[in-house]
Amino acid sequence: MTSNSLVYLIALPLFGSAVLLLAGRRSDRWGHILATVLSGSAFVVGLVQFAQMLGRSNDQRAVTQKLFSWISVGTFKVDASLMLDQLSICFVLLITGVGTLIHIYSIAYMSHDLDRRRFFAYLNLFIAAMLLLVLGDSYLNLYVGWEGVGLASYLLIGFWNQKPAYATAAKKAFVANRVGDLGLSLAIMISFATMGTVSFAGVKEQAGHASTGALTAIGIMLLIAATGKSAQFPLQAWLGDAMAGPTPVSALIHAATMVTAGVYLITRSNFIFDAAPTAQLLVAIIGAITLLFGAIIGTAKDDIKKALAASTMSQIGYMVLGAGLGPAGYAFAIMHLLTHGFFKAGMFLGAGSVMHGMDDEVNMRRYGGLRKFMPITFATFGLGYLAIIGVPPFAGFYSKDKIIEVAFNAGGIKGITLGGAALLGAAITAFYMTRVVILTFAGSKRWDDKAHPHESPALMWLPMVLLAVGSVTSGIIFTHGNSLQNWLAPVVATSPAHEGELLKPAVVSILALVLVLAGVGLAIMKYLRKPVPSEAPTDVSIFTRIARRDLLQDDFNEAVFMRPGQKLTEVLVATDELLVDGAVRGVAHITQSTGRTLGMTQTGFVRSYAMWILLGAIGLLATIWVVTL
Amino acid sequence: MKWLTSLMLLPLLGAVLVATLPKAKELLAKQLAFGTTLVVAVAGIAMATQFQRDNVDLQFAESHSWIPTFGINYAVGIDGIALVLILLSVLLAPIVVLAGWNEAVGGRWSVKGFYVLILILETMMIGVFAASDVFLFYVFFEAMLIPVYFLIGGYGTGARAAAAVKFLLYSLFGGLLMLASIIAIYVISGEQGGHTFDINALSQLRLSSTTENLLFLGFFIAFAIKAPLWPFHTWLPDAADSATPGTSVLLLGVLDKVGTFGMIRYCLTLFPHASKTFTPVIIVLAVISIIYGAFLAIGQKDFKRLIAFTSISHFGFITLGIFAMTSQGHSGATLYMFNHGFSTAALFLVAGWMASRRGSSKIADFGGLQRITPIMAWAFFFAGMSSLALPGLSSFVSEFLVLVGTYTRYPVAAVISAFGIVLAALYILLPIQRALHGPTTDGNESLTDLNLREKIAIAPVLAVILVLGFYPAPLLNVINPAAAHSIAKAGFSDPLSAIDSKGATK
Amino acid sequence: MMNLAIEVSKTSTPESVLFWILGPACVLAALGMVLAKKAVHSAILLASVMIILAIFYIAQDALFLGIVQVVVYTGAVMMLFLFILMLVGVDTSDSLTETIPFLRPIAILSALGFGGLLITLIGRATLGHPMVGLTEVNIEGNVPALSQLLFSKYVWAFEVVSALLVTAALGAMVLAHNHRLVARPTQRDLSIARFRTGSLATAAGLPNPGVYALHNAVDVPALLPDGTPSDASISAMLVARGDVLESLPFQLPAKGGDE
Amino acid sequence: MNAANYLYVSALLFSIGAIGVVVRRNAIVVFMCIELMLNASNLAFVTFARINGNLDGQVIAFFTMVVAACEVVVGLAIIVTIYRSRRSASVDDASLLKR
Repeated sequence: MTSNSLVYLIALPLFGSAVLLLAGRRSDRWGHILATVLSGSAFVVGLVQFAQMLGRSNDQRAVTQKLFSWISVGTFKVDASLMLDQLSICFVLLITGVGTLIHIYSIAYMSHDLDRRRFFAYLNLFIAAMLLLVLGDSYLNLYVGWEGVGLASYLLIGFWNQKPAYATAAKKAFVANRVGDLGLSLAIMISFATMGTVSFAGVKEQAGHASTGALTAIGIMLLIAATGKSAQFPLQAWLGDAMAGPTPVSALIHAATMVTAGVYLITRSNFIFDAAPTAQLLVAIIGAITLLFGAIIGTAKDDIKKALAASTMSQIGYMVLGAGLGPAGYAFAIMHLLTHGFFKAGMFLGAGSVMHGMDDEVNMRRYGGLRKFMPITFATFGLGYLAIIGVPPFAGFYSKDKIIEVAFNAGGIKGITLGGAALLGAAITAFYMTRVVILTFAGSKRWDDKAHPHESPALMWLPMVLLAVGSVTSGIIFTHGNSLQNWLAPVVATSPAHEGELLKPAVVSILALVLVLAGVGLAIMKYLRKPVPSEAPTDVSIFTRIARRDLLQDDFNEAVFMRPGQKLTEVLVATDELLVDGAVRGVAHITQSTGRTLGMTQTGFVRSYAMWILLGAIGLLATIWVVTL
Repeated sequence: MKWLTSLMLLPLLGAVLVATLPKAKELLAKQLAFGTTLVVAVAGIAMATQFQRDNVDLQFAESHSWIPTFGINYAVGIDGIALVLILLSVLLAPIVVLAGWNEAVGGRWSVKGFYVLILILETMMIGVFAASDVFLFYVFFEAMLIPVYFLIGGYGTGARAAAAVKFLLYSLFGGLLMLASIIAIYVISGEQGGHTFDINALSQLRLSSTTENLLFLGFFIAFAIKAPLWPFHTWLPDAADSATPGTSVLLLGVLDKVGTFGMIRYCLTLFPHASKTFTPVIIVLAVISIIYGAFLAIGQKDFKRLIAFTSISHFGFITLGIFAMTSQGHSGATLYMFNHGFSTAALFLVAGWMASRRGSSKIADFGGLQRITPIMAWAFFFAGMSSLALPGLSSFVSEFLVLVGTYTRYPVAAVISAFGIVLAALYILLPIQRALHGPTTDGNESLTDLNLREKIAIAPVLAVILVLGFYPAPLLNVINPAAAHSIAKAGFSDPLSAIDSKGATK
Repeated sequence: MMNLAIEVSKTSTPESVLFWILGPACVLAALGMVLAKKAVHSAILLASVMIILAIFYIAQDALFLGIVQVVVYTGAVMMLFLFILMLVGVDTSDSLTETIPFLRPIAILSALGFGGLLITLIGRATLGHPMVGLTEVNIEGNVPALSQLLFSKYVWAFEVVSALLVTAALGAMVLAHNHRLVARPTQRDLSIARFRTGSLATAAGLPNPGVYALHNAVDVPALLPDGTPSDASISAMLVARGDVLESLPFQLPAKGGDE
Repeated sequence: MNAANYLYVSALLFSIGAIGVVVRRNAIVVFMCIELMLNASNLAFVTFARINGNLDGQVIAFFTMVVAACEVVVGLAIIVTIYRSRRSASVDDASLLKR
């Protein structure tokens, strides 16, 4: 099937971004409205596409649109071509839907910022790039969107770049993402070299013929790409700093959409991972490590946004784990991605709402008892909270429990380890999320009298409410009659491996719930029963300190990459100056000194010149003498 | 119609006109120079429309006997690769004149002298790409040095005299090595049926492998100095540091391309076997250039030197693409030459504006320009993104083609070079963070944003970068047949993908 | 290699006598020229070398050249040398200490080597034919034969050489012309200089020599009012020549008015 | 006697002249030595004319004389000029060729 309207999905927000950036200050008054309207129109286009798709039979649902031939050299042929299938449409609706809500939210949230227009331009640019990412029909098209969202993320993290720390955070995010991009570009190169094509369809077709080694290499490269974009171990360090951006950005880019691109990439490349078990196992391991890593960091953070960021990292760890479990897990990874999109975006917006009412204070130890002042925020945040810790029947329960269950059923030690990690993660998640809720909304007030907490305007709480509705209902919708699984079936092979089931779904659910309750209970004991100091206590165990330092991720990067890199740069600069250029200058110096030495024979005495002439004549004669001998 | 000769004569005519103006009429000299370059640009585009894409022979060919005693002809003719580079030259020239409207003021000589030199240089740039007679090429190759020498030495800043001499001596050294090779190949051609300098005739010679290797080295070292490839690069940062931004644009954007162009046109065509022999060495040098240039760019404290080192890294990519001997590599390298011209032009012009406003090109002297001069900051950011090959901008297409093309034949080199992608992010984002972001530092509060003239100058550059990023087909269509032809002439063909080759063996 | 002896037929006996007398004399004179301390001696010895060469020319059937050698070289050129010597100072002689290190031994050694190489080369050379002699060519006389060549084959060179001569003459004139390095001092400058530099005693001018009836007075110093003779009143040239007379003998006896 | 003997004399005179040019410092004597060298070559020319039986050698010797005369005129004028400004005829004093 082909369609002519796919391009509008991207073109609408791109147009908005271009208009706002080129028009400059002239569009200050109406820019945010234009951007929101365009984002909303893209959502409508997405809905129309979705409706049309529903009307077609299962194997007719994917549509494509070829725009033009982008790069064509020899056998390397890449079209600028879009493809909307069952997987993409999930993302399209998530991106445009949540994106539009966040546009609306931002109108109010950013109303006092002089550069609001620029903010909306970046948001629109992000929407366009993200849509290109999920709509591209080849790895190279995806790559354009992939780096495009990186750019938008960079611009938005550094939106207030007059603060040096924020500018550094933006740069850090871009560079970490570039390391991931390196993986993606290498994956593309390998796939072209082995399969002669870089389109999804082409690679899917050829994957069966390629060697396992090549496929494993591609898979690992794709995994590196995913770790960069989705803040997975070991490229996770940028996400916490990325909270420097305005809160709506954190909600949209660093919670709901962009950071999940890695999961999209792995799911989209299911045909590669299914054929390369080693790479697939690595994906699952990375997911398991990250979900624990993020969860542990989450327990130690006092900054509400950073705590949520750690939670995001951890939740994406679940998704990656799910995607790493193969056909059994893809659908649940995507399901968790979608539900997470709702509840995490909602919680971030809630956090933004809290900050809005608290004069941009982010330290949760200075909150407390806010539920009375911000009832709507509390309610929506609370629903999101229930969803993330996995309380039935909220969304997280369905998606997360499924992943845990599939992990356990992966078989053998692998299953037990991965499942155990996921289960442990669930408990920790319950603990730190409860901590967040308690510190923020419950307990006694710890803010000083200068703050006047108040509920946010309707433009802000309306999106929060809508997202909260999503957090409550989406799980039920997606699992009802395995709807999402069936929907995705043509794209990702979904074959729930029921044989050799280790634990029954019910057992997993109960286990998880028990652990979640334990986590919640522990948090209540620790933070609700005891007064919370408004300054973070310093006499804490070494583990807490390490957790507060983000498990030394920055220290590690600085010690292993940054400082040796700086040293290397210095050494190379000195080498270039002294050795390479020094060699050149040395030649010049030798020439000069030779000239000076030879110049000493030029005494200026005419008689010595005569002497040289005489010697020359002798030389000539001697030559003749010898030659005629 | 004799397109190429006309194209070469036009700027020369302009130069004569400007030269006859009285010294005091500076504005008129500028306008006349700008007008001339604009006319040449239009003529160049008109010529491009007449170009037949799928014809791999040299087009618009002319040949007149010049020095019959030695069989030297004034022979010109272009293929797709040369066409693209001529287009680059004629398009950049008016932009340089317009962007550097005031950069000749304060030079050692008169303002009109600057424009006379620029126009003469334009003639030579066209000539060097158009020449199809090896001797004529050599003449243009060396003669080009003269205007550049005076442009650096007469109108530059800082240690301009030293930089100009260093540039001249470096280039002359390479040029003389090449001259020795040219004479040798001329003599050999005399032994094998008639003295000639015609490139097509010379490529038919039968050479012993030792001779071929030596002659190849003579040409290659000249081009490696020009391109600059590590370790022949040290003249470039000094020259770029001292030259005016406009001169630097022409120097890095166009002149250095003569090196990489020469590798394709002369090294591969005349000495296919030696090219094959030396490929591993050259690939290693190219990879070193990429990584080394990037690291040094990160370590620079001055905008102009930084851009110079980024160029060294990019030239590494171009050389890598050429010697990967795949159609993707070749097309990518040629496209890269064009794109690098534009992205470096954008970087240098904006950096030049920043430096002339601030009175310094030290990165540390800037800070928080984003708030003070948003448009200038945006232009720099945009140019920087192009330099780090952001997808959607033109450099990405070429860089990726080079990497893909290299990977199919030399995976290790491609993988190492790919790390240049990460380093590029660092060397672009670090100066952006220091100069554009953060709080506004002392001395920057009163900087003015781009004026209308500067906006008009930079807009087409940025537009070209953006449009070619999404739609490189107009250039690729012209380049592809020529690139494929040059690979075929060098005796290579694209490696089959692993699966296809498996199928072939079955 | 081939036989290197020059196959030239013997010359006449008188000529060999002439050669064996004048040859060594010529070489000795040349050596003397180089070794002589005084330039004038060198010039005279060179002149004698040239005369001997003129005789050799005539002996070798080059009558015209021999005459020209005597007239132009020994006559004109050597006179020019002597003239310049007089101008520069006949008495100036070289100091014998060498200022440039090792120059003298190197020069002597290399000149010996040069001569040795040249002579051995001549000894080995061969023309491949016997000596022809000029009898046939000079059948109408040496001068007509030479002029035939000069005005036919070598006429272009001849004309060029004449232009060269004219140019050389002009050049010599230009060079010898005295360029004034500073402006010519005016009378005012001279009088200022007199008052500034000299003593006031001489500022008014030097005293005139004495005028006495008994002798040409220019060579007799004048008597100052106190009765002493003043050397300043006569030309220094006369003093140098020793042509100065005592003033006292010409002094009139003092009138003894007071006695 | 052999006509080549004249050539030997010529060689000797030439070498002696060469020594003089290098060793002597009085410019006028140096000039005389140069004249001696020219004369030596003239002798060789005349001798070769005789050996070869044509007058070309003599013509060349004639031209040499003319050129030598020109040279002497100009050279001596230069010596006079130098002497006038430096009060010396030593060639070592005129070492202005260096810088």
